[in-house]
Amino acid sequence: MEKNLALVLLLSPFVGFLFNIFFGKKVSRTVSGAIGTLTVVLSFLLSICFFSQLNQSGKPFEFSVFDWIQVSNFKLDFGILLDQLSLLWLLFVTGIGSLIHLYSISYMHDDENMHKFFAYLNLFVFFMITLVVGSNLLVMFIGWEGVGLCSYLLIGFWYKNQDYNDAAKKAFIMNRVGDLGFLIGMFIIGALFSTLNYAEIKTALAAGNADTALLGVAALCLFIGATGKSAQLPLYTWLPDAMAGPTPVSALIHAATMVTAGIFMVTRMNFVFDLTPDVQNIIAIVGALTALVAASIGLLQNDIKKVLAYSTVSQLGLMFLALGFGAYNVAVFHVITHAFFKACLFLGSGSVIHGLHGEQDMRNMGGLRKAMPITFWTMMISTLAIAGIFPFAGFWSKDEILMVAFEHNKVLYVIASIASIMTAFYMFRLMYLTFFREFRGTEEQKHHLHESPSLITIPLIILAVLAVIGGAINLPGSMWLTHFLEPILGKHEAHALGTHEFMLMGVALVGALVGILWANAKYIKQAFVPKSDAEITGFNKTIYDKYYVDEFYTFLIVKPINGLSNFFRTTLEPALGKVVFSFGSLANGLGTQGKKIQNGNIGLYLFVFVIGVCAIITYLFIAQ
Amino acid sequence: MSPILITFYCLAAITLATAFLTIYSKNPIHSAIYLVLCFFSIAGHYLLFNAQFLAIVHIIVYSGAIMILFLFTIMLMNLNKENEVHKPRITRLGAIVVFVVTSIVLTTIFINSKPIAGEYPTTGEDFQSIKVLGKILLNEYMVPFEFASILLLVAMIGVVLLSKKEKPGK
Amino acid sequence: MDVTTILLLLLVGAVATFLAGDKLASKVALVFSLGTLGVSLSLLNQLLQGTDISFVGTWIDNPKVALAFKADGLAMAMVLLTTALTPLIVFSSFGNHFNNSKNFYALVLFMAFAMAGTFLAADGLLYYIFWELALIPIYFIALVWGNGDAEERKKAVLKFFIYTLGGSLFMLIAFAYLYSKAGSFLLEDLYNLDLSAGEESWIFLAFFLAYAIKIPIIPFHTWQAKVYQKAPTVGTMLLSGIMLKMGLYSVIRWQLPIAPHAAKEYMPILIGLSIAGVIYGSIVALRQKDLKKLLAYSSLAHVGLIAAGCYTLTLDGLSGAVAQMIAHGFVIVGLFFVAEIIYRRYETRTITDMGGIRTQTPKFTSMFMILVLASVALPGTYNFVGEFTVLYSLSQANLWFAVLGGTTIILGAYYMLKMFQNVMLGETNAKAFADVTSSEAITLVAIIAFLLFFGLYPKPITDLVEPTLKEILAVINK
Amino acid sequence: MNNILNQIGIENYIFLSVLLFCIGVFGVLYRRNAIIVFMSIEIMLNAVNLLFVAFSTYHQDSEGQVFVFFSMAVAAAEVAVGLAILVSVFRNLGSIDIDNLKNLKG
Repeated sequence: MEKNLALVLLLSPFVGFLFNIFFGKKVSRTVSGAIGTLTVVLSFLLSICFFSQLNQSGKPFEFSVFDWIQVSNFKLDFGILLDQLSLLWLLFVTGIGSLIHLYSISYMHDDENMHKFFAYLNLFVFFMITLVVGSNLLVMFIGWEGVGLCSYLLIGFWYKNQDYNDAAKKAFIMNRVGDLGFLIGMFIIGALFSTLNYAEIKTALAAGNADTALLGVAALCLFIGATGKSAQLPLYTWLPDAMAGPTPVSALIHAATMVTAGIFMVTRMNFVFDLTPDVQNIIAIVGALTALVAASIGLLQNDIKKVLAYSTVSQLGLMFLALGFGAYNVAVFHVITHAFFKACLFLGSGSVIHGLHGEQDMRNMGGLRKAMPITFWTMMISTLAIAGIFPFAGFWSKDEILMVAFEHNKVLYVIASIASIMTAFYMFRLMYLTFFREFRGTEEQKHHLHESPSLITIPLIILAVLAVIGGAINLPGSMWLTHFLEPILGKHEAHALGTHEFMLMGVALVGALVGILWANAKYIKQAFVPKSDAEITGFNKTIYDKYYVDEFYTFLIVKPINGLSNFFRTTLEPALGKVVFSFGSLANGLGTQGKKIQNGNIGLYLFVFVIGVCAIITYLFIAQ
Repeated sequence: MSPILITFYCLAAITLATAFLTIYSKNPIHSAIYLVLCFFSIAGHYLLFNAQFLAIVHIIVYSGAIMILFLFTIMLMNLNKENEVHKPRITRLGAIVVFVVTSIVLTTIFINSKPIAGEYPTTGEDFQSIKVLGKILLNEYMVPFEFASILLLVAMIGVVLLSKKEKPGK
Repeated sequence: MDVTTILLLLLVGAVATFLAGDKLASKVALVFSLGTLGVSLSLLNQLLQGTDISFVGTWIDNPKVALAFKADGLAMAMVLLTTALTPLIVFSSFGNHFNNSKNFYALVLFMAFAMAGTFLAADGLLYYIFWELALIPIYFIALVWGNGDAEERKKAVLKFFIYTLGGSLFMLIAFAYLYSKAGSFLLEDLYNLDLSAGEESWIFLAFFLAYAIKIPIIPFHTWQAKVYQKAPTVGTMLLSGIMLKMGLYSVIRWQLPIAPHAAKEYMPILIGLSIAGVIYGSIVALRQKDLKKLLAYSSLAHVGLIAAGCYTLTLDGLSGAVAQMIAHGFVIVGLFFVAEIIYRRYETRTITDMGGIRTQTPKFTSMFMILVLASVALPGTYNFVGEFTVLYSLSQANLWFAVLGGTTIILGAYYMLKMFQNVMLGETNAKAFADVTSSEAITLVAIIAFLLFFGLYPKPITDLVEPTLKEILAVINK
Repeated sequence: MNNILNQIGIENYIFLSVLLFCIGVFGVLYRRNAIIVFMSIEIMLNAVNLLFVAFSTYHQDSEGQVFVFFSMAVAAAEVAVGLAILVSVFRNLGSIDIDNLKNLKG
């Protein structure tokens, strides 16, 4: 029974996918949207069931569906594991997934390929569930690659625009770079422990005698996989480009699901990372740097979704910072709160874009507060949350990350704090430019300004509420989340709330306020509006152009490979072909030359004949 | 030095000298004459071995038939002139080199191919009288013998066909 | 019933097709190829039940050549690949019109016959004869029914013919030498032969030359792209789907067990060369303008990985290689068929002339997409099973092999998606693109269904081939 | 009956035959006149025949002599055909200088 339910939980979105692919066109848009949504909701409800069951029993639920791949030293089955971590993830994946589906019914209603959109969304959720519930690394890898595929499909959903297709392709390929790392890490672990099952690896590790050097390489490779999926340095550039997709996709990918996969994986493999402190240091440093770099790029972006994208990268960096310090519970906490407010922000921005009929440039917005009050207020709440204002959800989780950082490494703490201040600044810059002061768009847009329909606003409201209260799951003192995850992550000492901690909280809060005030001063008091692209100069331009990282990659990797390809194609291939032909030419040449010997001079023939006979006789004699 | 050895040396000298002269004479007629002498001396060698049948056949076939053919041909072609142009010097030099090399190689090999016993066995059996050979030829070698005759017949027909003048326009 | 039934049926089919006349030829060929598929499936059933379906007869006394056909799991898997792909290939060509179609389809069946014979033969000379026999029909198929400029085609096909023939000649020499040692061409006798290290090296290299050209491993691949481009699609499918696998199969069946020590000695170089082929093929494919040529280079990259798997000399490597062979056989046939479908409508193979097809035919797009994804080995397709196992075996040999070989998942995604984008996506093409016909759809769906089913449940094939591979490994590690 | 070789020695015959044979070779290479070349060939044939007979005595066996007999038959046929060919060549070309016969040129 439980098995079947678990399978229903897993396959329900897949059924939705199949339905929408095969019959979506035949039924009305609302039906196809409804089916898509309901299947995810079903998964969500089942997740709740399993969650409550687990809460009572405390026993994780694991079973194997069928044998899959077999290699010499171990077998890999398609196994499902429902434990604290995977159920937690399931809850917010399917929960936020349901909300986003709901939202999409309205948002995508005018699109001719709406059924496909829902099919892809369902497939996405299906793969995400696979990723989360797998009981071994290979099943996770199915989901891992699967979400990559779905992000490709969804980012390139408006496939008539080749720029969008490029962005989709970029996302897929950059993810695959990470995937290669994941694969290699998996190979090493497989070779070391003869299994990829989490529990078995853990047992094997507990027994000791693992080659730590090799394990370190494995951990590093896995982390490379995580940088691809969770958009960390140096593989983050696909995420901002992924904004090409419809906004619900951005919400789904950036907030709830795909990008958290890397964090999920690292948390899942915590017992491996715990043994490899060097890799943990690398993770912490990469996380902090990502947070800083992405936040600084976010400062000057004008596309509303790009700002949010960089903010996501930056927040993910903070989570990795926590992971690097071994504070998995803190990272998970931030993942969850971040899912709430970031989904809300994205959906809110979608609502804005929807209201402005596709306008994404904040220079052409402004003053939407009155026209779209619900959108404004929900987004405002989420912005406060992400900026880390007491008592919103983001405050608690971010504060814990900073606290952990402060404990372990002061430099990284400073970096993270700067990133947080920047976050507060650019988020409020976004709010001010979008919702405050007067409207800067065209008259026609102004005429059509309206609040979005309820299917859009309801998810926003729910998410905003969660963004307010989300912090409750791991409040200092109760620490419910930490205790809940103890079976997986081991015991973490709860912070005693001393003066130290209060001081850090105060510093964080002040930092956030500084950021907000800075934004306020610039965009409200001075009424500053970002200049048009051509006027941006100097260092600002460098930031606005994202430090030219994309150009750098193009120059360093794409161009050489394409050049190499051209070289191979136009030069080396024909040259190799010529080498082969040269054998033919050799034969021809020999023939032409040999023809000359055949000159009909019998005297010469006789000479050669006699000498040949002599030679043969001599050879036979000697060989005897 | 036994008389037989002396005879052998004389015959050998004649053989080699006439053979050489055959090649060396400029006039083909002279060559042919020297060749006849050469063949006779070889027949002498056969006699020395007491191979009577072969000696006789040799004289009949070579000195009789073949040489006559040669002479006829030479005369038919009106070749009894000494106007043959020599081959280039390099070719002649090459010919001499090859001559020397071939001689050395063949001699070495024959001498080395089998140690030659000091004594030669004598079975006392008659193995080469005409009578014996005749029996062997017509018993054991019956079939090849017949084939030889067919060969000669074919050769004859071939020669007739070859030397027939083709009628123009046919 | 034994395996000769398959061969006989294919041969009879070829003759019957020839006699059936131009109008009926394609249908007769389809019936016979389907019949063969049925027979081989029932034979598979017998094999699984433990019946011996091998066949050994006498043929020539001096030199001693036996009419030996050995049907173990591996051979049966490859024969099934042949007999399953042949009807698909024949069926896929129903949308084309061929002059003298009776000759054409007879040659197709004859080629299937020769290839099945190659997979089954357990006698060196017999194997060699089948091996060379397979070359003749494809030569004529490519020459007579190919496309493009006739002179250029002639040149390309002749090059292919002489090149592969020349390579095989070295194999024949190796066989002659082995015969002089063993006094028999039988597989078992050759397995049991004790050779000195020097002899093994030479024999290994002679085999290698034959197989490296056929597979092809760089730098022996220069015949490939041109022939794929010039041959009719049916010919390309036969070449890439089955014939390449002849080379890979032979590596496993003949080269490695006969000269195991040399194989171990040269292993790093061979794997290195194969992986160089993976990277090289991928990079060249990036900028190809011709769809079929692009697929040809992608095929070069994939077989490079398979060859690398074979040369690891581990069970994982071999079984992964076999899985990848089968998967690649199906996927490449599907992709070439996609190219053909587009060609039927647009009469072009130049990628830049395409684009914007997706809007016009969503069904076709989905199927094409799935094939592209299978080709880049997405988990859930059979290709992933193969690629995963092969890469795993490479990582056991040396981690760097796996890293370098693994670049195929990045580069492969790059060129395939780029191709897909340029062919299918973008603004709606001005030229109308008729939706796929039902026969085209059936072919594609059959391929996709196969790939997905075994992608999730590869066990039957693994179980089928693994005993044979273990035997071969036992010979190698003797 | 006494073996004659006891007094002469087989090696003398070998030398003789070899020299004779080599003279034949020399003639073939040295002369341009096809008839003389032909004669040289006859000399070579005879050298071989002589050796056959010598070894026939050496082994006290008649087979060698039988073989010589056949060889003579063949030689007769060969000369007949060869000379006929030469005659027809002469008729067509007006010369039998072998350096002029270049129809074998490839």
